[in-house]
Amino acid sequence: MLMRAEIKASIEALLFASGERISEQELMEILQLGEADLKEIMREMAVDYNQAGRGIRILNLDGGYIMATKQEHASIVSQMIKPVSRRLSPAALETLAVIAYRQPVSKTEIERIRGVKTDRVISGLIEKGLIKEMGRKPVPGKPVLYGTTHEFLKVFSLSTLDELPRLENEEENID
Amino acid sequence: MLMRAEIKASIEALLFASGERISEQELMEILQLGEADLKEIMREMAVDYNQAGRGIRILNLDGGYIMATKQEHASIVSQMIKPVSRRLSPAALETLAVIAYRQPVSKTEIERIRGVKTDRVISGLIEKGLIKEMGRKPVPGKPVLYGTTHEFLKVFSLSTLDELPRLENEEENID
Amino acid sequence: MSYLVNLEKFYGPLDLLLYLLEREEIDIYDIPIARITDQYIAYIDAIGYSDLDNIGDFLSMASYLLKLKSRMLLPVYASDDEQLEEGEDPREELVNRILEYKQFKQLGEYLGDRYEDSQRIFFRYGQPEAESLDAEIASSIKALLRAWDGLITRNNTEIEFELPQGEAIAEKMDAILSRLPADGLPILFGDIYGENSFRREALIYFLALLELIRLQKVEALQESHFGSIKLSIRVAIDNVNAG
Repeated sequence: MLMRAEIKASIEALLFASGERISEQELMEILQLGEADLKEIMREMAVDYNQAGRGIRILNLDGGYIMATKQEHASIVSQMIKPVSRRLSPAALETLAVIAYRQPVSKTEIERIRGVKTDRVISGLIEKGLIKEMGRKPVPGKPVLYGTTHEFLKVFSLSTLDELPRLENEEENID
Repeated sequence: MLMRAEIKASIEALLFASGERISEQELMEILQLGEADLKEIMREMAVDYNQAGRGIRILNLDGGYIMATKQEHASIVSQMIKPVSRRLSPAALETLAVIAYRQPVSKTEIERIRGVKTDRVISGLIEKGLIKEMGRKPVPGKPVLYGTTHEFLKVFSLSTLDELPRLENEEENID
Repeated sequence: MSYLVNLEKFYGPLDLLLYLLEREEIDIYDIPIARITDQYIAYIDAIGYSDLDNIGDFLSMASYLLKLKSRMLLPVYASDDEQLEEGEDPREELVNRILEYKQFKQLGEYLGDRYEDSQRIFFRYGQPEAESLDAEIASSIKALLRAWDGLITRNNTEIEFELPQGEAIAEKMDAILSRLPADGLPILFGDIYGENSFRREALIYFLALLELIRLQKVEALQESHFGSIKLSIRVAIDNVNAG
């Protein structure tokens, strides 16, 4: 059993190095922690990251955790990473399209349609405020369901979702 | 001018978001800081990261900075992320040593020192991003000159080339 | 003394020489050239040329050693092209090369150790976070639909397309005929199914058109590849056949 500070440091190292979402399950296994302990530690860490000197934080994502920059540093970070980039990446657009037309939809379903892992894209879209969690699917595992937000409508100049163009190939091509 | 805590948070956000080395120059520009101020802040941050609860830290890399996990968490992190183990053969390491100490250096010179053909090794090192072409020697035939990259320093955990051990008999060997 | 026991790979002639010097505990500043040359050549013979990489490099060192050996035996008659200064040791060049090589071999080993150590440090894996940083996002429905289309095209490679069957086609055949002017004036096929129609719908129209052409009820004219298709009703024949 590791010391509490060591556990926190390990979690920070893991989330940083992976750069992706890590599920609670994985963290519990690697750190040999119970669920309650892990949740408590994550709450404590959230407080730690909340300090003024910190530029990163840990987001809850679909029963797991992912490291991200704090929103208040977005403008400074975007200066460096991509000065003019106000565009959505192809991966983001694709994911957004799936969510827009299939909402409420689970991550598993999105990944089945796209055929690739979509954790980081989803957390990016949540951070941008384009999608949000919309409850959980009443099936084993209770996966989180995602849907689009008001912000999504705003960005795409739609007043309601009904204004989305009909899909020609809706029925036969997806499932 | 940002508050000190804000600057630190911004640096953390920047280094996390990029995941790559950021030069001092870039940081100074983005944060509108002088060199002395930046260096002082980086020293303070090193102390912050040194705390037991932290799993990451900022490494000095060739006049810039890069975020990395602390060594002591290697066993836990490697449970989840397999290090991209690029094996370096003794021949590759030997060639790297020659290039690191003699750069910019031509293939002919490397082969003279090693006593063997080195084409394959050199192209392998270029592919791995550990060495790069650094112009051509102003002699007949204009041979390509090679030198080490940032990636070389990163892979061998060196802040600068000066951290390599001094050669005992440097003088008599330089031509 | 057996040379066969050592089958480890040497990375070059200098590596082999260094090994021989160390094994024989020879003072590098006073190399018994004749002895070392014999051992070097014996080693290459024993291993067999085919087992050595860079055999050319090993052989050129062998010939260099042989030359050196003969020069050591006849110090007085140094050849003209390689005149030796008074008191100069013909072995000096070899010694310097071996020393220089030895140093870099050791540095290579040092780098190897550092490399092992640095495997314990992890950097951030995966792509930078750039895409989640934008304050304001500009995009369009067009871009969204393009993304969707790309997805569909990608997925379609695995999905078997089900061809529309009889009834649907018969319905479109009627639709096409009813739109064609009875006087035989041509009309654009595109105008019939409409530009905003769905892809599947267009396909059914197209199948219906093919059927009508086969039945010689309709004449289709396409003036260029990918150009628009002009349709006209085949009045006379139609009348005759219908009669």
